[in-house]
Amino acid sequence: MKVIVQEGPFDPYQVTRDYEAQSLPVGKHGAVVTFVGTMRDFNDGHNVSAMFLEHYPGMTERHIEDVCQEAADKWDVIDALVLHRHGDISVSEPIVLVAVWSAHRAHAFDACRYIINYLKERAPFWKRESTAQGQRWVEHNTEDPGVNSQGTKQKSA
Amino acid sequence: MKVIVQEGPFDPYQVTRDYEAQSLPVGKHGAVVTFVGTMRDFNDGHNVSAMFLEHYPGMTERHIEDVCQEAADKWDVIDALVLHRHGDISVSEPIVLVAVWSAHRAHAFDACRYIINYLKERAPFWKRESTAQGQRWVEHNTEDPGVNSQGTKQKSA
Amino acid sequence: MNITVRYFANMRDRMGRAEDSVSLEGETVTVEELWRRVSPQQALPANVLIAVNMEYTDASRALKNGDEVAFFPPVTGG
Amino acid sequence: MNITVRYFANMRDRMGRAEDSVSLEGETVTVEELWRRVSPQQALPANVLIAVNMEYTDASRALKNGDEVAFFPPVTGG
Repeated sequence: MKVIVQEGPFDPYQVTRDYEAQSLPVGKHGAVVTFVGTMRDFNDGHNVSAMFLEHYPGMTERHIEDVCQEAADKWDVIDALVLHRHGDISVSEPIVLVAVWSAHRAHAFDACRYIINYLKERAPFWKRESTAQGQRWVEHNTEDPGVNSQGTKQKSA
Repeated sequence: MKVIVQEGPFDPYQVTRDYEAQSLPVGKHGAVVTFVGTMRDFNDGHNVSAMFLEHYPGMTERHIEDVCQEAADKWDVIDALVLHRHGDISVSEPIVLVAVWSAHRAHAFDACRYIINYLKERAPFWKRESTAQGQRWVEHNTEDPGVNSQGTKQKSA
Repeated sequence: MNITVRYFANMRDRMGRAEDSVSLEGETVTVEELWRRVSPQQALPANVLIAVNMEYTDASRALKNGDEVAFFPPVTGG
Repeated sequence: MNITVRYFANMRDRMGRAEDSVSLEGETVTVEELWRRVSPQQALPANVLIAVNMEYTDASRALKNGDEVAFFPPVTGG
């Protein structure tokens, strides 16, 4: 498992492909699930033109690693890769990648979703958005209703 | 939304990146979830050296498109891409890619998982594996317990 | 009426052919009756799937001229 | 004992600084007491998160020499 916190843009698909080629045994995984979080040009009803992402070096990596280990304890995970940016981020750029390799797809889906949800809950990052009204710290993330409601599939309003 | 059924290998990550660059509006999606199913070198306790994937041209595409449309009706899906191979497949090669773009990660996860699960249930493909004991048709796919049990996260044995 | 019949995967192996073109007499002919015509010796396997014009259906489905009927085992893609 | 105190995001804006180095007297000093030392005028905000040596904890946590204490708002990464 590998956790990277870096400044500057990255290509999540190239990173995933390269990591798989370098680190995964051949023919053992049957499923790969990736989540890529990208910067939208809107949030909470405001247009957002740019974002700065602050973090707590050291603590951030430690808590992402803990979350990955928890996922590997809960599900059959062959390998996992998390890459998260900090610093200045432009609209449409990827912010975070979570990739999980497993023999079975249900495990890959569950583990990937667990990692991104608990990363968002516990990893010390803070978003500061630039809008027409100036800069503002984002005060809370949206929750994944699928986690608290045990995977209900109702469309949220 | 786009559904491709093709013979011959593909790079799921390059396909996802290229499709996003060509087809997705900039800054509207905050989440991309991809599922890649790859060929393992084992199944049902046997070593598998190669696989042939038969399909029913026309019916296959139609049913994958129906599944994608159902997912878009249930969740907030900005776009979806499915690429599925047929013909001869070698160990570790990707068989299927499902990519879903959404404003919200819960929707992207749910829609992606729905598409791969119902594709596996309804799209007319048939796997014939080559093992040391000869060729055999695969008789059933493994189920995703998360679907029937509403997202339980118990580790299966 | 003229019906095209297609067999996939182990159903093709079992039939020894990929396709039949069948001419049937009668006002209403069901998939089950079609099966008896193409496979007089052997009943329709219990887990076989049936599609008419590429939509899933069952053996009681009534056919019309020009229909394409397919018989195949449970699907295993993905 | 000597404690390093760090502030992140809007907590740094509020404090007007990113870090403090604090010398404290006494056998047992809690995070809450440390907060009164670095911010005599203002109570600890209700939703503030606290980490000691990069692990989450609460205001009743007793500190020891060399600890690094951090105060920050709810996290918003991912």
